[in-house]
Amino acid sequence: ADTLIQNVPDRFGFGKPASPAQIARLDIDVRPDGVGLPAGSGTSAQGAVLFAAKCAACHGPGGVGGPNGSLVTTNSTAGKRPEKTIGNYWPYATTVFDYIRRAMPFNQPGSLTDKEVYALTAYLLHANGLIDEKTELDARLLPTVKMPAQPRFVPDDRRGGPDIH
Amino acid sequence: ADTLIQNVPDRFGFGKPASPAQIARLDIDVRPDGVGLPAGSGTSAQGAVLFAAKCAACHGPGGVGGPNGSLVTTNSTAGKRPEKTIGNYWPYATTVFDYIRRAMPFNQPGSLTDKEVYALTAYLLHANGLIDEKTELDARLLPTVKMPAQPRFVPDDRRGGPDIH
Amino acid sequence: TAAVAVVQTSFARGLQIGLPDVPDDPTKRMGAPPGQVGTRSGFEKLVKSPSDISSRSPLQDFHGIITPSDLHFERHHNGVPVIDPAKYELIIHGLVERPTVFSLADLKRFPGVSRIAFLECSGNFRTGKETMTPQEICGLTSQSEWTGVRLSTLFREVGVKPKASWFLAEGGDAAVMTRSIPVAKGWDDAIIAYAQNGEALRPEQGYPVRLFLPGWEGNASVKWLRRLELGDAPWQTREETAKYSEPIKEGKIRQFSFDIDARSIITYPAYPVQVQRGWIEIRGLAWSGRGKVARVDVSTDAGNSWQLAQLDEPVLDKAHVRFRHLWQWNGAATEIMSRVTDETGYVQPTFRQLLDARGPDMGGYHLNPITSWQVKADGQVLHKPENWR
Amino acid sequence: TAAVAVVQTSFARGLQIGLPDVPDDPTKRMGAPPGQVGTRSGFEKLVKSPSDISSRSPLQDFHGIITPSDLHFERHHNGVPVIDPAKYELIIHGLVERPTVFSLADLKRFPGVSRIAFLECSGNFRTGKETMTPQEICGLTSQSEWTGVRLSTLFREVGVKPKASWFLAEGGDAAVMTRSIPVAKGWDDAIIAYAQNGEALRPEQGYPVRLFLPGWEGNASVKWLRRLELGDAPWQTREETAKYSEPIKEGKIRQFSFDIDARSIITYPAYPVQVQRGWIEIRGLAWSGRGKVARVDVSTDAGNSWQLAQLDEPVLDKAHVRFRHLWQWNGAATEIMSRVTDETGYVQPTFRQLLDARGPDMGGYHLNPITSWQVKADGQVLHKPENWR
Ligand code: HEC
Ligand code: HEC
Ligand SMILES: [Ca+2]
Ligand SMILES: [Ca+2]
Ligand SMILES: [Ca+2]
Ligand SMILES: [Ca+2]
Ligand SMILES: [Ca+2]
Ligand SMILES: [Ca+2]
Ligand SMILES: [Co+2]
Ligand SMILES: [Co+2]
Repeated sequence: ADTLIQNVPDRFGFGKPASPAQIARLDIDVRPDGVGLPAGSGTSAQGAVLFAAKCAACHGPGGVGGPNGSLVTTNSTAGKRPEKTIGNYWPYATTVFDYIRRAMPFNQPGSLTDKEVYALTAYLLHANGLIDEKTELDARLLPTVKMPAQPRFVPDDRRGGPDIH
Repeated sequence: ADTLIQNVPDRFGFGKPASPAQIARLDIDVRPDGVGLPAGSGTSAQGAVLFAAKCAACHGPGGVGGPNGSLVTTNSTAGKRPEKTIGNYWPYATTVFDYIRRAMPFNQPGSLTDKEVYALTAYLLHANGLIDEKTELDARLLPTVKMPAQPRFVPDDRRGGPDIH
Repeated sequence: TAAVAVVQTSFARGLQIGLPDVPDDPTKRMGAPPGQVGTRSGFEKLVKSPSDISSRSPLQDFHGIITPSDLHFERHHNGVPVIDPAKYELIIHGLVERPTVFSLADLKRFPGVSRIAFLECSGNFRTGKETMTPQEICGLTSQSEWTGVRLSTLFREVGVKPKASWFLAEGGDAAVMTRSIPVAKGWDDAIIAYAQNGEALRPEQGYPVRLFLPGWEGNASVKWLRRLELGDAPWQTREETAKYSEPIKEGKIRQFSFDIDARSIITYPAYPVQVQRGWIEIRGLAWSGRGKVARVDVSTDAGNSWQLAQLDEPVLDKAHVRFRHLWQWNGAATEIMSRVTDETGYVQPTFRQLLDARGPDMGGYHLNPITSWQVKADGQVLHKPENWR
Repeated sequence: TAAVAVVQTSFARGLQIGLPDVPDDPTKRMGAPPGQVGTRSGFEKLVKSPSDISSRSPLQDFHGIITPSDLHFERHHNGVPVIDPAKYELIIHGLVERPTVFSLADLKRFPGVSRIAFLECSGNFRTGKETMTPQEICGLTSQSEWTGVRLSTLFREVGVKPKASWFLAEGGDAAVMTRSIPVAKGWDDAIIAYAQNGEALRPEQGYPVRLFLPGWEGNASVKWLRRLELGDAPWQTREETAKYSEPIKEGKIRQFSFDIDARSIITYPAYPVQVQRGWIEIRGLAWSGRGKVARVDVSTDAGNSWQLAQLDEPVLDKAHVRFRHLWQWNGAATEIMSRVTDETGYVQPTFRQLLDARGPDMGGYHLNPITSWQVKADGQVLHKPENWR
């Protein structure tokens, strides 16, 4: 059937301008360069208390084991594949903050304060040996944390054809 | 996508031979030439009694009026389109027998004996002025009944293209 | 522990409930877990409109070309029967070498075929008042993907004799529905269908097995199919004489007019919608029983000028096609309408053209006129009734 | 009178009940009258198989290419949220000229588009034992007709800035799911979908609005979409780093592998079916995220020789296709399998080929190997498990 691409206007004028306040209410994402991180800070020690109360039931004491998976790298048992954790598989530290803030605790999503998220992030980064115990984690420091897995990540370079790798 | 018509066998061998008895159980249709009509017979007088008892509630006393439509032709009221009935619209008398036997009475389908169906058919054909009151309707006579609408029926002769008639 | 609680409490498994209470912020409450069978959102109220003998699909509520199976129009002549698929049998006899009875499992073993095609009742037309929706005007058409065995495959299996020219299709419902069909359609594209939109036929559509005749008037696609008899002439059943025949000119009555004539209807905007000035995408459905839709034209000035509409892919043989036409409404009262042309060159007529061609006794079947919607200055959209009887 | 009784008693209107008692002879009992919403026959027991995080489509029970909406696979990261469509909003901001908020009604006013396309979870592969059904092996793929507004239309509406190269799509579910998507996909064929198979999206599929990225891994087609932010780099969300990335050779981890690699699977005969000697129509599904299926080959001798299968029309871009291959089984034990080639020349690999190409650390995403079924001499059909880990 022959069809004709119609004259589409530049704009239809449907929808309403989004105000800065409307955007801010939802704009919770955090980028690897730290854009999106809120004010506030937290330490591993503060995080340890929170973790034991709100997270350990699902992720194990100290973030190891637990019904919903380890978050902390341990020496892998011989012959067993190491569990993927923040320490051995996550390429960006900012993702830890972003994900915990949006999705955890699983049964009370969106319930943590920014300060609590900083503290839990500090706790998990420290438990994985990625920051110092004393670090007061904040918007400036978090993007600077070096993640061991980062250099391993590559984008898909396949473009169809016979390549199956 | 290129596809290939495969080598299909003459027969797959699925299904079972249908025995004459199996066929006879379902083979209730009646053709215009009378093939399929069963033994038995009936008169308009016998049909009148049955009709009053089993049909008139839906098709009106004498087959005129009633919530489910007239079956008998009457003089049409001036300006009103005549209701389509056996007398003015049905091209084959055999269809009356076939349809009543398979589908009526609507609330007890398949409940009539062949004799009852002959009688009801005789009643409706007589009420429509198509057979004599005394006719003992049977497999031989029914296909010979002349139906006024028969010459009006034509098959669709349109074959696409601009013809909309 | 908390972890265990997540998995075992929260919601029951199985059938998911449509409309639990609505949280202020859904991001702060765990949602319903995965289930066995989904349900329509409780916010969506899609219903067919039932009468005593049929139920019309809500065309104005549909998107795309697939009709949800539970909203496929219904037309039956004494209700939907209950048939046990384990006891189901299809018997083929008459002018055949090998009268045969097939179980449902037998039918499914044959090579199959699927195709997307519409099904329309040839009595699918109503008019008479301004406050009519597309559902009321022509809700007796729907579209599914139909799967089954080609009737030609079964014809070969039973050895249809050369002199067989018609076959009788008979249903196992309380109407024991029967229609006579030319054998040529069986060799061409008829399907003995056992599935619809990926799953078994729905009860209202002939479960477990129906005849499906692509492009032909719905009544001929006999549902709850129990028997096919091959013969050398039509049976002249009540459905193909007293019903599904249409008076035309010179006192003639046309029967066996199987093909669905090409048709289209704008389903948006349509009564009871009220539109606003500015850009409006006019949307609708177009189809032809004789082949593919070649083009759809839309008029936004009461038929004075016409513009080519766009068609969503795929444009399939004997299938509903979704058309779209972008219109900038300036707020002046007008009439909008669509007109389909099929690949045979058939152009959808106006009601007046149909009446002129078929005469004043024109019957109520196979009416496929261009349907106009009046757009009032306040944006109200109303059906433009046809002047008939 | 009797006539009144017919209409007013017999059955209740509205939702029709699936399985009343079965009459000995359905032709002798009035059936259920037309209704508002149909139901599946009570004889049909089609169910997804739910786990805590997903629910798999019963591929072995399907016919054709459309997945019934209530049997579309589910995968969500904290359940199905309840979202009031009247309060629903989509906000688009970031590198745009005009940050804008759209209501559901706003989205429906834009020019729309419908297309039939599959959606597959990139984690859609299980193996490990012989007693596995197609549903268990790869039930995380389904196909619908999706309707919505092209994302490119919204991009023009908000004025996406030239330097925008990625956008973040965010869901309004309890996982507040986020994925970074190249802007090019938005200009190409992404759809902001509000309908599925003719009706509103089902809750499990993102009601009232989801992103739909034809051919791409399902997780990226963010459901319950609440926000799009345009940016100049990916966000590196947890889903595109810790999840939905796959270890390949030399210690590398591949991410943003969006395309679904071409895949096919025989769905009949398959475990737990037992077949009989003689003619068998081998049936299955084939698809590619990179375009159209070019061909499907079937082997009935454990991969020694291959024969071209037939494809039901329509063969659509980025869509499940139904293939069929007629086979005369002589009763000897063998293995049967299918292999798809897409229009880019990609040939579905064996599991061994995948392992060789990706190395021993090969991850669990984007596994699309040829799936073999063992046909035993007694007709039992069993999965042939892959040797992995
Ligand atoms: C009730 C159970 C539960 C609780 C409590 C819980 N989590 Fe989780 N967590 C999960 C589940 C389930 C997932 C996986 C979710 C998914 O994949 O969508 C998860 C995933 C995570 C992940 C991502 C792991 C990965 O490798 O992808 C992090 C990080 C995490 N949780 C941190 C936390 C923190 C911090 C807390 C406490 C504030 C917490 N969780 C509390 C169940 C829980
Ligand atoms: C309970 C109501 C009811 C009863 C009782 C009933 N009918 Fe009917 N009849 C109908 C309905 C409804 C139709 C239309 C059915 C359809 O179109 O599918 C009909 C149609 C017919 C027709 C076809 C009319 C036409 O022009 O197409 C005939 C003939 C007929 N009935 C004869 C009978 C006879 C004879 C009896 C008694 C033995 C009978 N009916 C009892 C309801 C009834
Ligand atoms: Ca942001
Ligand atoms: Ca016969
Ligand atoms: Ca009727
Ligand atoms: Ca006709
Ligand atoms: Ca997960
Ligand atoms: Ca991927
Ligand atoms: Co490479
Ligand atoms: Co003519």
